[in-house]
Amino acid sequence: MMLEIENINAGYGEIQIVTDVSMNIDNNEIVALVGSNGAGKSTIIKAISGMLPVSSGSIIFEGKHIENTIAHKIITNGIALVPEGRRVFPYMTVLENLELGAYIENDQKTVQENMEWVFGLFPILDERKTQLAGTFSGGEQQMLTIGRALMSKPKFLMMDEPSLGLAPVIVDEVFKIVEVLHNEGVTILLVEQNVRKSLEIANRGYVLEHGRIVLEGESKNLVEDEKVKKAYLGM
Amino acid sequence: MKKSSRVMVIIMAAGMVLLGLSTAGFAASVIKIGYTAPFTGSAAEFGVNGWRGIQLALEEINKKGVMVAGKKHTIEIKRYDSICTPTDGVANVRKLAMQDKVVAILGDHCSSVCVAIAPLCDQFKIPGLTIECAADKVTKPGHEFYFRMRPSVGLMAPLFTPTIVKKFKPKSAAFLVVNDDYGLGLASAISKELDKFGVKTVLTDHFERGNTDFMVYLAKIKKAKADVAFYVGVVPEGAMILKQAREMGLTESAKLIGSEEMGEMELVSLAGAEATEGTYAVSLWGSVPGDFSKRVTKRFNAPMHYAIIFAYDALHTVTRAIELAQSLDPVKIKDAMKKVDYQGLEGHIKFEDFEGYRNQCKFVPAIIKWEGGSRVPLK
Amino acid sequence: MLSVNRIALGIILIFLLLIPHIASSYVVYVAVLAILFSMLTASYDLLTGYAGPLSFCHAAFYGFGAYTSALLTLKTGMSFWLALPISGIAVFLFGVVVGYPALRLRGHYFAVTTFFFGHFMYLVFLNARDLTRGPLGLGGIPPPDSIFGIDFSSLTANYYLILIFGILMVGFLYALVNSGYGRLIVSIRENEDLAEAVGVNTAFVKVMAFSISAGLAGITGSLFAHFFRLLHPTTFAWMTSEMIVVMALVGGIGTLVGPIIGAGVVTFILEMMRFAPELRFIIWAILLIAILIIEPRGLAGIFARIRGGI
Amino acid sequence: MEIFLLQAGNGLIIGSVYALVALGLNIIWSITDIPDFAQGSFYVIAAYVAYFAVTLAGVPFLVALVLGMCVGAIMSFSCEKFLYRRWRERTFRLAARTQLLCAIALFFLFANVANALWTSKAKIFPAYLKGSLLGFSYMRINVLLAAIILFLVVYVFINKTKPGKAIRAASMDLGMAQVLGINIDTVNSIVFIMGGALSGAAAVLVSPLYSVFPTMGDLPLLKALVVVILGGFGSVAGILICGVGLGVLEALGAIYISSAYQHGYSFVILLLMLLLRPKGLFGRV
Amino acid sequence: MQDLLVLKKLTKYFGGVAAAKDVDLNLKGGMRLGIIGPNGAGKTTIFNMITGEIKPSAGTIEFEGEPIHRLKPHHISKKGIGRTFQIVRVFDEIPVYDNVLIGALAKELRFKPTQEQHREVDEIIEMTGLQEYRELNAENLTVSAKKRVGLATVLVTKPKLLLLDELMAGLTFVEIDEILELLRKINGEMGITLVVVEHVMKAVMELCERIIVISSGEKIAEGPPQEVANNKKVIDVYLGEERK
Repeated sequence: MMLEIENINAGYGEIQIVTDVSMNIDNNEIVALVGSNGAGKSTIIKAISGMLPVSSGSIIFEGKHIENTIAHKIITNGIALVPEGRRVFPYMTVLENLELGAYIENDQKTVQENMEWVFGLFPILDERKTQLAGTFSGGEQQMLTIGRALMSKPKFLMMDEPSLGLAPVIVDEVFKIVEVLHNEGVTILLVEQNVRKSLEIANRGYVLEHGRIVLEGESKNLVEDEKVKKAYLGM
Repeated sequence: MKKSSRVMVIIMAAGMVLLGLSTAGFAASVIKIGYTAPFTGSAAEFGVNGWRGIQLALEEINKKGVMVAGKKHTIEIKRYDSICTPTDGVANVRKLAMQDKVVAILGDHCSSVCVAIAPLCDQFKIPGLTIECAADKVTKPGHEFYFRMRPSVGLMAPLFTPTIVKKFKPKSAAFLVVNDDYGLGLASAISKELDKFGVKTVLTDHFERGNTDFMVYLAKIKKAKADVAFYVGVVPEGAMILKQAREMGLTESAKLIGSEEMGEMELVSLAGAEATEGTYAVSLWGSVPGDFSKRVTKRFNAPMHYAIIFAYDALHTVTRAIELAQSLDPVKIKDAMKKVDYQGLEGHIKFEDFEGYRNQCKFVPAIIKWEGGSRVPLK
Repeated sequence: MLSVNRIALGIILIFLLLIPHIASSYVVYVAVLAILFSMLTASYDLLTGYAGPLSFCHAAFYGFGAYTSALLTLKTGMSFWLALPISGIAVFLFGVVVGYPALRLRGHYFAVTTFFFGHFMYLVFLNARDLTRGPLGLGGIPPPDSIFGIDFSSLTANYYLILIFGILMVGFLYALVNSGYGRLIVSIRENEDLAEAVGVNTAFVKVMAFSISAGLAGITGSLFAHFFRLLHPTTFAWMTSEMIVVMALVGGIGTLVGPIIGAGVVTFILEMMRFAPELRFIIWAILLIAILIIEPRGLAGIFARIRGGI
Repeated sequence: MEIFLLQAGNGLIIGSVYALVALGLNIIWSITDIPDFAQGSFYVIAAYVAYFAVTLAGVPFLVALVLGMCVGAIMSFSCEKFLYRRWRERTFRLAARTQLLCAIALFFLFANVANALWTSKAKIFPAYLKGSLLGFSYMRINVLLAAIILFLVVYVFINKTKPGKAIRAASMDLGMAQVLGINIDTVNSIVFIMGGALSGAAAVLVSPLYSVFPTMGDLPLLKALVVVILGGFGSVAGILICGVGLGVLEALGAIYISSAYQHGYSFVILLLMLLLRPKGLFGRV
Repeated sequence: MQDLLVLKKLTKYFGGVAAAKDVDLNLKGGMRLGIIGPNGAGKTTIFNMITGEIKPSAGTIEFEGEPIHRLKPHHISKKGIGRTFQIVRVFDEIPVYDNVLIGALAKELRFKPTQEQHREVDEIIEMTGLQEYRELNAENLTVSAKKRVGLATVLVTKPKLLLLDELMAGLTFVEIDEILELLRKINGEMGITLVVVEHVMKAVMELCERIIVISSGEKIAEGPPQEVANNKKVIDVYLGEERK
């Protein structure tokens, strides 16, 4: 088991967002975490990445407790994040953004190798490596964020709403990349509101409603489940 | 009212009662003399140096003791910080007069403070002796209880201006003065005197204390093509002005004449002999005895400062007055001040009333020229 | 509780009234300064404590009021009793002119800008020599004209005059912050966006808080001018503004009582430290940092904690 | 014309001092949101230490410069580590205000410590170089040169090195930077060390031209704050341009308008700018 | 009857991106309208334009027949539009009672709050179930209570139209039910028109008479809840397009 989340509770200050959430992610799985806005998906991601403390419960990554670890230490375990809303460093070039993705890597040769790998995945980044990230379109920025996350050669990649606000063509591209990465052996936690698309490529899925896991299982079963629709549309 | 405020109000009340109880004074077994001076703020160097002078004088006096009515007394100095602001100076004097019950007050160094405290000396009937305030109005029209050793700016200007006119035969003059009452006062007094000789003032510029860059001002003086340039202020800025004037080449086009503090060796130690070479200064006091300078260096590891001399003389003057009065009654000491005839380090100290001035000493300033880092008096 | 409160207030009042009769003129003089500073911190509290923006230029308004009042009486021979309200109104209007653009800035920008404004006004006091006589000091200001047969040239009379104005001002501020207007002012401090959304004209209320605060400082300045009868620009330099901020903070802003006590405590401490001139401000700065570390809300916060048992 | 050039050149030199202090302030402000007034007092202490190193120990000027930078850096580092950091908690309501007040208190504290230790009497820093070029002494020209070199160093550090990039990243998106493994405590320490070193460098550079006294930091600090706001947390180059521009404007204003308000022009420029372009001349934040 | 609120071709660009594009809406008085849509669809942008926090790039907003899109937020509030905020906002360090009183005073400023104002505040506090918290500082309350304080503060200004931005977020089901009941009362008894932006679909479906769906800044559907929920476009927006 790569990641085990056991009964975590987390939120902002006194506002509890997620309640008793437990999840498992196996090696080289794609797991989709779906649910409507405000259900608590991003909160779980933030708790794993150390941006938010958990008030109880544990997060175990490869047998090591990582809950409430300070944010900048999480990445050293091989966990990377593609954050919601892209969050590139707008006044830095593509190259610099990517270099920062490999901030923890001190070996220049490895950085170079990872860079080659990322450029192979996203040729557009290679073409525009001296351009400022802030001048990119939304889709390009999303590519850059994914590329940046990959620069640390993570074992486990969390993607928070990677398709949000992108044109349909780009969305398809993003999902294609997720599959490619999966084939390269990266374990992926995919948080999406595009339920159908994400369940299509995921091995398993969790449905989050109001801070609790209401459904989990093989993703092909979930696609058909009426409860998913209910979770979204409240019927 | 909030709950916490209530507690605070109660504590405030209790505090005030305590404060009231603690204000009772205590009797003195020594002669207490007050000293108000700036020890912090931009004028702190005067207070700090003045205090050195007072300490030196105090050592001498207390070793010997002050005989008053057949009894040997020692002097204790109560010193408070005025920060060179009138409100604090007034607080000091009130505290000295009412709490400490001093018999005389030394200070202040800043004219703005002296102007505010001089009337208080009359009010409390305690003699006050300013260390170095130069503004005319301190002793003109003057106060019964307030004394001054050094000449005011108005007194000085008529005494040395003719020498300058005779020596340099200038047609125009420029002024670069520190923006305080001393600087402005002296500049306008000199300007007025020069006017009588037909010398036009082409430029007057002011800078703040603590200013370090004078290129602007010097450039303007150069542009104005003045024959003589006066700079009125204190040594640190004066040294900067000279250094920068030399850098700019102003020393060749105009005669530079500094105010009285530029006549001190201090200037050479700060600016270097090269920067002062060939400039002039008004000098107020005679040369300081070498052994006194040595004492200062030995005791404080500090260079000579005229505030040390002034404060040293001031305490000796007051002590002299106490001995003459043979009484610790401030009013009698005041009367005795008028009888003091004492040769101090800085010159002959005797307080007189003349030409609208009151309780004022008369010194005649000289003009000196800096040559190879030493003072050469101008004939 | 209220009765204890009243008794305490009563003791303070009686004590304040008795000061000139039981204490030396030095204490009375310091008390006058403390009252003047209390008035400044109390009026400062209206802006920074109640409305929120951190300002560093209160002494500029204090000085503006002082010079306005002094010049009115000196140049036009106006009576103090007329010059006082006029200078208050003048500074109020000046506050509107300055506050309107300045208050569009938020946070540190506003704070730093007021810092510069304070310094700028100091330069004006210093260099507008035709009016203020600059560093020569503006002297010969008449004491308040006698009224009801009371001659205000004595320290004691001035003490009572300033005390009465102090009480009036604190009373006014107390009424103001507890009134409907006061609540709107507080709403800006607590949440400006929410206040705007429920219909508070926040820009207007802020400018008013700023200007009233300035105007009251101006009145204090006028009282100072005719009490001290000598004005010098250094009295209104940035150091004084800092002092006001620190006094208010030590007491605890946003409580009205806190800043007044802060003014008293800081004045008292600084007076007690007169014997150690060089260390005075070092200790003072360390004290401030210590208070920030212990309780950033100042004495009021400390008392609240004691009461809360935390 | 000669005066114009002289004065413009002079403004250039003064401006580069403002810019040096502003550069450190700017980086600190953009990362920690603290207008670090205390830099003004590190400036003072650094100048004194360099002065004593030169006059008492007789070290060469360059060594004194490095020493001054070290002193500034150490003081700045310690203040952040032991004071500002304790209020960094973002949920703490008074954090911003407390940090600002602490900065002002520190500024005040060290200026008075300098006064108590060495008195307010100005000390004249001995000249380390003689001669002049076109009316500017070599020492004066060196200020400009050193400022340019330091700006280049900072530019290269910020843009080309890993810690520099981490700093830039942190100034744009603190949370994201942390997720990428950037330790924010380290970043804070680095920027404060840089700020202190730059303040120290500025102080030691101008000391031989002017003098050393406890309030010497006031004006450079005030001007640097204006430069930072004018520059609108812009690039390294933006700070240099604003700093030098302000220096030249002031110098020319002093000659052609009035020297009495020389130090007030910055306020007028600041106010105009805040009203017209609230985001700064080169603003991007 | 004249429509209470009319949006015509309301458009807002941030940079080059349209956060809202040509949004039209006619809202009758007394209605309960829901605005739904995925994250970042532009719902809050529309809200902020109505309340005057941001100015539209194009299009008009009319309230009771009067254009209001050029007014400042406090003017709009005075016209009778109240709102709550997505991230709960209260006046932190003052008691609940004073929070609500500020609303009353913002509506009608009195040097000394009148008896009438006190009575209104009391009524609203009772209605929103905040009696027990009256003297507590608002910052010390639970989220649910804070949200009710926010609601009370705006209710006391007697708005004709109330915009509720994610009022239910972060609440438990029990609390949601309480709030729903309160909202029905506000709509029914006080006659206040409600517009809610909400992610808790259950609540929207139960509360609203009509729903509009926003996606990428554009209105893609409008109608009664059931109809909207079964609209294929809406399902696609929420769940992603079905693979053809």
